[in-house]
Amino acid sequence: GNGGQTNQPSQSGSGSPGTSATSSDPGQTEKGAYIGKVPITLKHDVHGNDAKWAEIYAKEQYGATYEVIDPDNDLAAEIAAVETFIGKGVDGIILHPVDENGVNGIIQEARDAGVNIMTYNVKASDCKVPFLGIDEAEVAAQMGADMAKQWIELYPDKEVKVGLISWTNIAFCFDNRTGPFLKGVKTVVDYLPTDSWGFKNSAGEDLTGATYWVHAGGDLELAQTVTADSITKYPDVNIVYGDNVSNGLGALSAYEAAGRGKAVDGVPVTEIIASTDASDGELNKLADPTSSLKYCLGMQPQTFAYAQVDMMMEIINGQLDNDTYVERTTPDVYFNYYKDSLQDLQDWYNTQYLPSSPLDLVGTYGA
Amino acid sequence: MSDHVLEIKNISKHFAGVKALDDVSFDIVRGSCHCLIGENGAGKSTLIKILTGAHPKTSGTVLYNGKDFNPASTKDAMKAGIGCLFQELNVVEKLRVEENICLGLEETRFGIIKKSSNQKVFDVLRRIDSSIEPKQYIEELSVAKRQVVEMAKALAMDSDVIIMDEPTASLTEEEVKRLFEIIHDLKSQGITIIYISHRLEEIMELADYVTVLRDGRHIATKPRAEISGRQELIQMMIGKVIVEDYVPNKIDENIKLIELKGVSNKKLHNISFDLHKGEILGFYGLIGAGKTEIARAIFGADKYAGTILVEGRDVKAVSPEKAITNGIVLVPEERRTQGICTSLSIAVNTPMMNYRTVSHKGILNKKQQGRLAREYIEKIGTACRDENQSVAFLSGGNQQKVVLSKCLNVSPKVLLLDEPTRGVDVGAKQEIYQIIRQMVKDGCSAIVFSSELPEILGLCDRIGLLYDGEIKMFLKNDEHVETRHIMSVVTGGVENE
Amino acid sequence: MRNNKLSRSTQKNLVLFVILLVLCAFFYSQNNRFITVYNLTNMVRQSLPNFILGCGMTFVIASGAIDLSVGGTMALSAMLYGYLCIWGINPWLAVVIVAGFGVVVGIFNTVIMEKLQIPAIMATLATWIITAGMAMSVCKAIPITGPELKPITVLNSIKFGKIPLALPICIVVIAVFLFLEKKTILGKYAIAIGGNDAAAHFSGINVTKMRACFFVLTGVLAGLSGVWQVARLGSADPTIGTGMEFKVVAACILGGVNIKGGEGTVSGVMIGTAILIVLTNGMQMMDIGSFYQDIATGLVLLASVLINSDSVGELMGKKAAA
Amino acid sequence: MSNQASALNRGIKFTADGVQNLTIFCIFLMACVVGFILEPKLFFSPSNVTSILVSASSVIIVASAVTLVLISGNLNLSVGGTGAMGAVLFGLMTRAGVPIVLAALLAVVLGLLAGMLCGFIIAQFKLPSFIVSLAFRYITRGIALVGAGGAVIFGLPAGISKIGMTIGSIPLPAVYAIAVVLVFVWIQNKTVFASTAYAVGANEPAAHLSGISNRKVVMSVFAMSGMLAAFVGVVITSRFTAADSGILSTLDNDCIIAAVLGGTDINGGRGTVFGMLMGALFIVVLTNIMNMLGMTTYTQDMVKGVVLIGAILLNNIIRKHVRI
Ligand SMILES: Nc1ncnc2c1ncn2[C@@H]1O[C@H](COP(=O)(O)OP(=O)(O)OP(=O)(O)O)[C@@H](O)[C@H]1O
Ligand SMILES: Nc1ncnc2c1ncn2[C@@H]1O[C@H](COP(=O)(O)OP(=O)(O)OP(=O)(O)O)[C@@H](O)[C@H]1O
Ligand SMILES: [Mg+2]
Ligand SMILES: [Mg+2]
Repeated sequence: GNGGQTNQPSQSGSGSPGTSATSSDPGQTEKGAYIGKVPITLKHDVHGNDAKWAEIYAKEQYGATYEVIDPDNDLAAEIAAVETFIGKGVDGIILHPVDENGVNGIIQEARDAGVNIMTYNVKASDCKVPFLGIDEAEVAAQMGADMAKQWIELYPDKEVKVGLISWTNIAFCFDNRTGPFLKGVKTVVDYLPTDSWGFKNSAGEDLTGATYWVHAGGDLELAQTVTADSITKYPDVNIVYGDNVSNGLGALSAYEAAGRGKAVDGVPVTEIIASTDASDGELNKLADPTSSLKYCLGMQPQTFAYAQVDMMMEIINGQLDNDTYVERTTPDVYFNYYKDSLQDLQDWYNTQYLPSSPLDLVGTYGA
Repeated sequence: MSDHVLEIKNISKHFAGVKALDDVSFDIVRGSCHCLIGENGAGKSTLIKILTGAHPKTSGTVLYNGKDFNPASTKDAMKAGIGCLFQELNVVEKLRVEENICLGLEETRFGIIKKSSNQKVFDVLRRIDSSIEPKQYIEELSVAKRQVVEMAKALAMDSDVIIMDEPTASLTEEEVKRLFEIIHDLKSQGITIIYISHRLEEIMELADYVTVLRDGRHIATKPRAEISGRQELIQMMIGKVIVEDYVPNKIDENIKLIELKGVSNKKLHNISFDLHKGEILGFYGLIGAGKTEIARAIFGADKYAGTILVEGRDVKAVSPEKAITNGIVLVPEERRTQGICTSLSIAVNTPMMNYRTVSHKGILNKKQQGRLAREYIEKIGTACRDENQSVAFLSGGNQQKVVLSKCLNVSPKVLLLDEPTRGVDVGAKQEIYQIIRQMVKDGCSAIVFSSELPEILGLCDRIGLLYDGEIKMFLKNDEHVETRHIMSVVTGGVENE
Repeated sequence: MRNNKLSRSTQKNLVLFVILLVLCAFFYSQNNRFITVYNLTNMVRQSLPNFILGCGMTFVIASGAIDLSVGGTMALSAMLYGYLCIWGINPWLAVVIVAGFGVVVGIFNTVIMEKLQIPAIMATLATWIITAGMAMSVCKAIPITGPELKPITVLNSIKFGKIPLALPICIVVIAVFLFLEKKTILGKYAIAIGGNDAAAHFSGINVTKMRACFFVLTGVLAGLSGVWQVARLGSADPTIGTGMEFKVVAACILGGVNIKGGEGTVSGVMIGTAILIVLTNGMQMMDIGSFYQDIATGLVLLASVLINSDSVGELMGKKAAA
Repeated sequence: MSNQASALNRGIKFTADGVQNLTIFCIFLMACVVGFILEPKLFFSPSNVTSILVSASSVIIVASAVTLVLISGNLNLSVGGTGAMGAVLFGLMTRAGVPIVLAALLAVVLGLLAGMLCGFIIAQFKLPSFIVSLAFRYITRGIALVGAGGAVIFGLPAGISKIGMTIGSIPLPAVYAIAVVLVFVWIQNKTVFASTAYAVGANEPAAHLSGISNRKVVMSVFAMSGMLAAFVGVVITSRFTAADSGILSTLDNDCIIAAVLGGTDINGGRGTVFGMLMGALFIVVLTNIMNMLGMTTYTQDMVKGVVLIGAILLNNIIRKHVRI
C-alpha cells in the first residue's frame, strides 16, 4: 500500500492528503458526482470530523454532492442506510461496516443495482470492492512497547500489569488496537499472564496478557463504572489502555474518582494511561503534566476523509474497478507526552480536526 | 328430583382475617324467587360468588339438582345453568350490544366465530327493551340501558338459576317494573331467581322466600307469607327497630348561603334556588334526573353557564379546591372511586380536604394528624382497628364515615351530600343521619341529593323535585307531604295534579 | 348520528391515512425518488419487524397490557437461531424451533404477570432485561456468523420482479391478523379484557388463557422478527431489536390503540407504523440528520396522543361549536 | 359498633411500608455480607465504598424524585434524555464562556422546565404519562444530540471538574446523593405536598374532589425529576470534563427498578424514598459483587432481571399478608 509513512506526528501531521493530487479531472461530470456516506456512528468526534472533512473536500475538490446517514453502530440501521442511498440514486457509497460479516449482502446489492461502493477502516469479510484502511495495528504495537519501556524506566521494580477497557464484542478492535497493543507490551516484558479471556481476533488467535479486560462499549459512563470496580479488585494494574475516546477518558475518570490518575511533572504516580482517537479531550489530558494519561493513538480524520473521497472519485471516474479488491492504507499516528511538543500536538490537531474547539495546548500548558 | 334446585349445606368462607360466611345452610325451591337480604358486609355477595365459582369455598357443600356442585369458574357455573348479574356493571363499552350479550358464549370452531343466529339476542332484547339495537355500541347507551344489556345476557344463557345482585340499584321506575314482569315470566318457565337487594319494598313485592344473613351467619329463611312487613325484616337484619322521624331545623331565612341563578349545562336546564343558613335542603329525583350534576356544579367540579353566588359573591366556580376554601364540601356518590383513597390509612385520608389542621406552612405534623383522626373516629364512631388501618379494610358504612370526617375537618358552611347512604346498611344509615343532623345543629347547612325518598323525608326541611335536569317544584317538608304526588312529579307527571 | 357510530375507529383510521398520504406527497415534492418501487418496498423490507410486531402488540395493548420484552426476545431468538444453524440443524426446522421459543417467552411473561401478580410493564421489563442480557452473554456480545447462515439470507434477496419477498410476507401477516381481529374470538376478547376485565371474567372468558395467547403472539412474532433480521444482516447479532419495544408501542399509540386498553385496530396500527417509517425515510431523503428524527418522532407521538385525547377533542369540539 | 376504636390497644405495629423497608434493608445488608465474605480485603475498602457510592449516586439522586412520580401514579421515561440535554447545554455554555455556576443553574432550570412541561401536558390533557414521557424521551434526547452534534463536547474549562470531583476521599456526587435523599425523605414524610401526591396516586378522582390539584402535583413531581436529572447531567459532565449526549441511557429503567425494589407500587399510591435508596444501593452492591466475580455485564443483566421479579414478588407477598 501507499501508507508506509513514519509515525512521528510531526511528519504525518501535514495536512495535505497523499493521493489527492492524482485526481486530474475534478469536474468530469457536469453536475458533479453524488456521494453517500455511511459512517459507523457520528457520536464520536473522530467519525464526526471525518464525515465533515469529507463533505468539505468532496465539494471543493470535485464539486460533488455529499450526504451522510448515521446508523449509530446498529447493523440493521446501516444496511437500511445503504438501501436508502441506493434509493436516492447516489453514484457511490462510502461505507464503514459496523460488522465485517454483516455487510457482504448489502455490498452485493449495491453492486447489483449499479451503485459504486467501497469500504473504509473495516474490511468486509467477503470483500470484493476497494478498501481504504489505516495502519493502526502497527502503531498500536509501537505504542504498547513504548509505554511499557517508559513505565519500566520510571519504576524499574514495579511489575508491569495491563488493564484494558475496550469494545470486547468488536473483532476489529482486537485486530487493530488491543491485540497489537498487548503484543507490543509483550515485546518488552515476558511475564504477562496467559489466562484466556475468550476474546479472539479475526484470525482466531487467543488474545492474552491483560490483568483485567472489561467491556465498556464506547460509553463514558459504563467505562467509568466497570473501571471503578476493576480498580478495587486489581489496584496494582499500572498500564491502562482504552481503545477509543470514551473508553479511555471513562477509565481515566474512574482512576481520578479513586484519587489516582495523577502525575507530577508528567511522571505518573500510580499508573500510566493511554487512549485512542486523540480528540481535544484526550490531548488536553495528555498535555497536562498533572494527569497520568500520557499516550494516545490518533486516527487522522482529515487525511482519512480526503483519501476516502479520492478513492471513491477514482471509482466513479472509472480509474478503479469497483468489482476488484484493492487495499490502500492511510497513516495512523500516536502521541506521547514525553516526545511530542505542545506546538506539534496543537498543529496536528488544528489540521486534522475542524476548528470548532477552543483547544489551546500551548496557551494552557506552555512555559 | 327434589323440588330444591340448590341445597346449601354448612358453607363457610374465610378471607385473610375475615369470616365472610360462617356455617350457612338453607335450600332454594325450584321456580321460586328467593330473596337474600342483610346489612352491608353480611356476606350476600360472597355467597353468590361461591355459587358461581368466582370464589372457592372454605368448607361445606352445595348440592345443585341433588348433585355435588363445585364450579371451578364462572364459566363452569354458567354451563351448568347458573347465570349471574353481578353487583358491578359488567359490559364492555367498545363492543356492540350483541357482542356483549354473546361475549363468552360465541359458537366457535378453532377460535373462529361462526356466523351464529343472533335471533335469540334479538328476542331477549325485544322482550326487555325494544329501544336498544343489537348493533349499537355500549358506549352510546345510558347507564340504565347498559344494565338492561347485562340482564339480557343472563337471560340469553338459558340459565336454570339466575342470580341478581342488586340489579335495580340504578334502574328507573319504569325499568324496574319491566324487570319484575320479566322475573314473573321467568318463574313461570320454572327458572329460579335469587334476588339480592337493599330495597325492602322490592323484597316484599317479589319474594317467595326470604333468607336473612347477618355478619356471615344465617339468621332465618322464611316464606313470604310468614313475614309481617318491612319492620320484621329490618329487625332480623339488625336486631333492633329504627324509627325514622323528621325534626325541623332552625332556619335563618335572612341569610342566603348559596344562590343559584339559571344554572345550565349539558344535563341541567335553568336551575335556580337559594339555600338558607341552618337549612337542610333535599333534592329528589329518579336516576338521571340531574342530582349529581347540581352537586358537582356547586362544588366546581363541572362547568356550567349561569351564576352561583356563595354568601352573595359570584364564585365563577372553577374547582373543588376553591369551593372548599369557600366552605363548601361534597360527599360524592361513588364512595370507593371518588370519596376515599382505599390504599391509604384513615389518618392520611382524614385531613385530605384541609391540610391546614395538621400542618404549618406546608409541613406536616404527623402526631397532629394521628390525633385528628382519632378525634373523629371517636366523635362519629367509626369502627376500625386504629387510625393507621387502611380504609380498604373498612366496611362500606365506616368508609362513608371517613368521608364525613374529611368533610367535618373543613368546618364547612355548606355540606353537599350525594347519595350519602348508598350501599350503606340500615344501622349505619341512622348513624350517618345523626351525624348530618348534628352538623347542621352546629351551624352548617346541607343539601342532600338522594334517590331514596324516606331519606329525603326523614332529613330535609325543603324538597326540590327534579325531572330530566329541571327543578319541577319545591315542597316544604311536613306531615302534609304526599308521596304519591312526589312520585308523579319526578316521573314526569303534571305538576299541579 | 348513525354514520358516526359505525365509524369512530374507522374515521380515526381515515384521518391517519390522510396524514400518511399528505406526508408522502410532501416528501415526494421534496425528492421525487421518494416514490419509486425500490424506495417504497425498501421501507417495508427494513421495517418488516415493526409491521409484524405491531400486529401482535395491538392485541396485547388493546387487552390492557403491554409487552416491553419484544426487543430482548428478538435478540435472543436471533442468537438461538444462529446457534441452531451452526449446530447443523436444518435452517427451516430452526425457524420452527425459534417460533416455539417465542411461545415459551410468551408463556413466561404471562406466568409472571398473572400468577405472580406483577404489572405487565414491570413483568415484561424484567423479561426484556433477562432475554437481552442472555442474548449478549451467550456470545459475549460478538455477532455469530458462518456459512451455515447462508440459506436464510436468501430470504432477503428473493425478489419477484422488483418486489422483494418482504412485501408479500408483510401483506400475508397483516391479512392473517386482520382475520384474527375481525373473525375470531381473539379480537373481541382482547377488547373485552382491555375494556372491562371483570366483565370478561364473568362472561366466562378465561382471562389468563387469553392473555397468554396475546403474549404468545408477540413472543412468536418477536422470534420470527429475530430470524428475519438474521436473514437481513447475514449474522446473528445480539443487539438486534434494540429499542424495538418503544418503536412498536409508539406506532400502536399513533395508530389509535388506547394504552389503557379496550380500544385499537390492526389497520390503525399498520398506518401508524407506516407513518413513523415514512417520516424516518422521508427525512433521510431530504438529508435531514438522524438527530432531528428523534425529535420528530417525539413530536409526532405527542401530537397523536393529544389529538386522540378526550379533553383536547372536547376543546376542539367546543371551538367548532362556538 | 361505634366506640370500639378507643378500646383497641395501640402497641408497636409495623405497617406494610415498614415491613417492606425492613425487608429491602435486610436484603441490602445480606448483599454486603456476601460481598465481604467473597472479598474480605476489598469490599469495605475506602476505594470500593467510594466507588459504590459514586456509581449509585446518579440513580439515587434522580430516583428520589422519580419515586414521587411513581407514588403519584405516573411513570417518567424521560429523565435520561433530560439529563443528557442538561449535560449538553451545560457543556455548550461553559465552553462558550458562561460562568460555571450560572451555566449549571441554567441547565438545571432547563431540566425543570422540560419536566414541568411534560407534567403539564399529562395533567392538563389527562394523558397517560407513559406515552407523554416516552415522547419527551425522544425529544429531549434528540435535542441533546443536535446540541452536541452527536459527538461528545470536549474542551470544557477545567474549572467545571470541581462540581463532581473527589475531595480527599469523599466524592462530591455521593455527597449530593446523600443530601438529595435526605431532602426527599423529609419531603415524603413531612410535607403536605407529598401527602397530596400519595392521594393523587391512590385515587385521582377522590383527590380531585378533595380539592387537591392533580395538575400541581403532577407538574411538581415531573419538574423535580427533570431538575434533578439535569443536575445529574451537570455532575457527570463535570466528572468527565466532557458533555456526552449519550449519557444516562439506562437511567429511566434504573430509577424505576430502584424504586420498585424498594416497595414502590408502579400503580401509584405507595412507596418510600428510603426503600428506593436501599433498592438502588442493593443493585449497585450486587453489580459490584458480580464485577468482582468477573461476570460480564451481560450476565449481570440477566441476574438483575431475575432479582427484579423476585423483589416484586416479595413485595406482593408482604402486601398480601400485612393487612394494615
Ligand atoms: N376478596 C375479599 N377479601 C377479603 N375480604 C373480603 C373479600 N370479599 C369480601 N370480603 C369481606 O367479606 C365480608 C362479606 O362481604 P360481601 O361482599 O359478601 O357482603 P355483602 O353482603 O354483599 O355486602 P353489600 O351489601 O355491601 O354488597 C365483608 O366483611 C367483606 O369485607
Ligand atoms: N358515565 C356515564 N355514561 C353515560 N351516561 C351517564 C353516565 N353517568 C350518568 N349518565 C347519564 O347522565 C344523566 C344524568 O346523570 P346524573 O348522574 O346527573 O343523574 P342523577 O340524578 O345524579 O342520578 P344518580 O341517581 O345516578 O346519581 C342520566 O341520564 C345518566 O344515565
Ligand atoms: Mg354485595
Ligand atoms: Mg347521582
